[in-house]
Amino acid sequence: MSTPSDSNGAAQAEAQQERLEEVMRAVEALIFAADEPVTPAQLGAVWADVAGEAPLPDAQIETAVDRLNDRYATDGRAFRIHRWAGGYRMATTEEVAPYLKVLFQRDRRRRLSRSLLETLAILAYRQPATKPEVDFVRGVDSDYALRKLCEIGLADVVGRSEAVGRPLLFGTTPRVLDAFGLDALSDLPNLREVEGLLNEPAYDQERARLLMLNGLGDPGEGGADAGDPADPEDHA
Amino acid sequence: MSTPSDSNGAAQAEAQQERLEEVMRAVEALIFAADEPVTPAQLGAVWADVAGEAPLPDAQIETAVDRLNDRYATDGRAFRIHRWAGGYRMATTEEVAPYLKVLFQRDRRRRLSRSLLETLAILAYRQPATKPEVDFVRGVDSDYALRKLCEIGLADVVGRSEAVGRPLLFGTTPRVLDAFGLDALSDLPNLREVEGLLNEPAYDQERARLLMLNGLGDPGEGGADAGDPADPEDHA
Amino acid sequence: MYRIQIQDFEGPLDLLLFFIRRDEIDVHDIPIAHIADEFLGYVRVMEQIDLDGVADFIYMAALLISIKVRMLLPRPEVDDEGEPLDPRRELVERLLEYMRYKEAAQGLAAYHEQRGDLFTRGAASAVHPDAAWEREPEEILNASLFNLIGALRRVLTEADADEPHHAVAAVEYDVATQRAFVLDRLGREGPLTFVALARHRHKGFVIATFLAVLELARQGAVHLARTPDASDFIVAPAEPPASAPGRVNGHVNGTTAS
Repeated sequence: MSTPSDSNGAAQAEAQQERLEEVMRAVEALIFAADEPVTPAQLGAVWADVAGEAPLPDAQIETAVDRLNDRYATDGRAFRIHRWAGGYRMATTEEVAPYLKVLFQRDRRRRLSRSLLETLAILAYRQPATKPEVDFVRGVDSDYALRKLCEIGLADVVGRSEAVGRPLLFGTTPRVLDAFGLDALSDLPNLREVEGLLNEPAYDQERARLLMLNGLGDPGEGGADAGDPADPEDHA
Repeated sequence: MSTPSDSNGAAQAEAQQERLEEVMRAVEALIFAADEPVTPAQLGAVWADVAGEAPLPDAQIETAVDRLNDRYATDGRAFRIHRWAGGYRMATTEEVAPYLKVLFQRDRRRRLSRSLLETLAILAYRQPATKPEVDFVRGVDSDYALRKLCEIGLADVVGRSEAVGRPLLFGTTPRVLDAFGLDALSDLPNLREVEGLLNEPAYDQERARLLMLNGLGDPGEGGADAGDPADPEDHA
Repeated sequence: MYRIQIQDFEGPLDLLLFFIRRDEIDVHDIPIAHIADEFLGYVRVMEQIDLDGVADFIYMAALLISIKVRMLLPRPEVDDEGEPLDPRRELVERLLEYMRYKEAAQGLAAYHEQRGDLFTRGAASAVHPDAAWEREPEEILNASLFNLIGALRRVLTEADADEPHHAVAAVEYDVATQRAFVLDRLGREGPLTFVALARHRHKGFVIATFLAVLELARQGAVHLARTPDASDFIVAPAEPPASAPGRVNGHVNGTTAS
């Protein structure tokens, strides 16, 4: 026989468990049905509206999402909930990517060219930035790249600089976060310090790789050139 | 001790079970990610392509889908796989419908239709503007769009024109700046900048000029224009 | 077939970085005269084939030359405090800054790649707007643009030597004709090196053929691959005829692509 207080505690625990299950169901359904990341605020507000309670605190939503992901993993589900762009979004796991690539024929999809990636990197780290600033860092005219980024919704005009001529300021859009699987731009690693870059083993590797391609510059005499980088003129 | 045939049978059963699990994972992922019903033929063909086998027979796909639905029910998932329009599609269960209704109601206002965006753009560049002016630039009746914009709080009546019939003058509200993340209307790209940003053959210069009669064409003087309540006809 | 995937150069800074890395140059002590000469060599070829973005390279070439000249001044320039100024300093700072963003761009590419393996619901609908996303021409080219330019430069230099300028006849070559010419020769002879295609020809012929090959490669009608010694590149039909299995006809100094 259980004492009254025992059964009371058990009943309470059961009620709590039931509530968590219901939160999980609501959160799962909302994240499943949305076609963009759903913010904790949105989820909490919807819950409040339907349950007639105060909005769910973010921590409870996070717990529900964590539990859902645990279950997906245990049950072998082919998707997980990710935290992207400040919200939650469901996406398939890496293991099933081969099937999806075949169905959607997207093996070559959504590759961004280097010029777009470079321009986007500059915007992401320095925003807001003007076109002249981007041009200067890249050493090339970035007209096309900026236009293309705006066109595909990864960049946007965010204002005007106070500098001479009042050039437009560009920045990245929230879509960047979703497209790159980031929760916030601050999740990007810091720009590396120059000294670190120069001492990087990968740098040496690339150097070795490039050395193999030696002679590319001037097929006729490339080998000799490369081996003798010193030029007396320079030290005059 | 198990006889060789016993362990053989067990190994075979295990292999079969593993295969079924993989089929389930593939089927689940494909149905999850598609935005329209996926036919058994499509699913079978994708499997064949990735696994390098013969296409999956429909019966096996049906088994996999049934098993998935069983698991969803047992595990309390908020969605099921339905057979619709000759294919499979995932949809949320009826129990969670109330949450989704609230989400989509809250969400709806966040997206501006094309006609609203067009009308808003005209107002932003050419304000204050009368309905006949907006109609003229868009080439269609903008009654609904103007009313809707006022309703959402992005546009407002700002006065009456001196023209015949003294039509109402519309303009944008400060909420527009907020919604587009701009400090001032003069931060909007001017004609030359828009041209540069769009750079598409479909871009109609005449229309653009019509739009920007207010003189936003020059970034140097941009600041004065937006707030300038002068009648656009003055500059025509 | 011997293939190597190397990246294109994004601009003059990228090309400079390439030289610096290839020659193991200390970034803080760049042999400007040597680099400027090599850089100019490329710019001249780029000008001839009228490549996009050549203006940025010309600007950089001018900058390199001005630095070179300043370094030859008998008395070094000094700053406000009388400290000697290294004319290369500003360029070096730009190069280093560019390196940082170049690395950041590679980081972004990795994130993008990873994210690309994760499919959200309704991902199929994203197939259509994909047209707005970039198609990378580099995916089709197995040799870099500078690879190609290197080969072009070699042929042009030869052509120059063979044909004194005053003898240049006003013969017009156009890309469409050269496309047909390239496809015809590949069809009959199988994979060929570019030098074999264009050797001893008029400069206009060489350039038009080069542009035709680029265009064919972009359309996937031919594959390009580097020769092992990197001094030339191989043009192969997209579907090589059975009669020429992987054999390269041309003067490749005994190297065969396998």
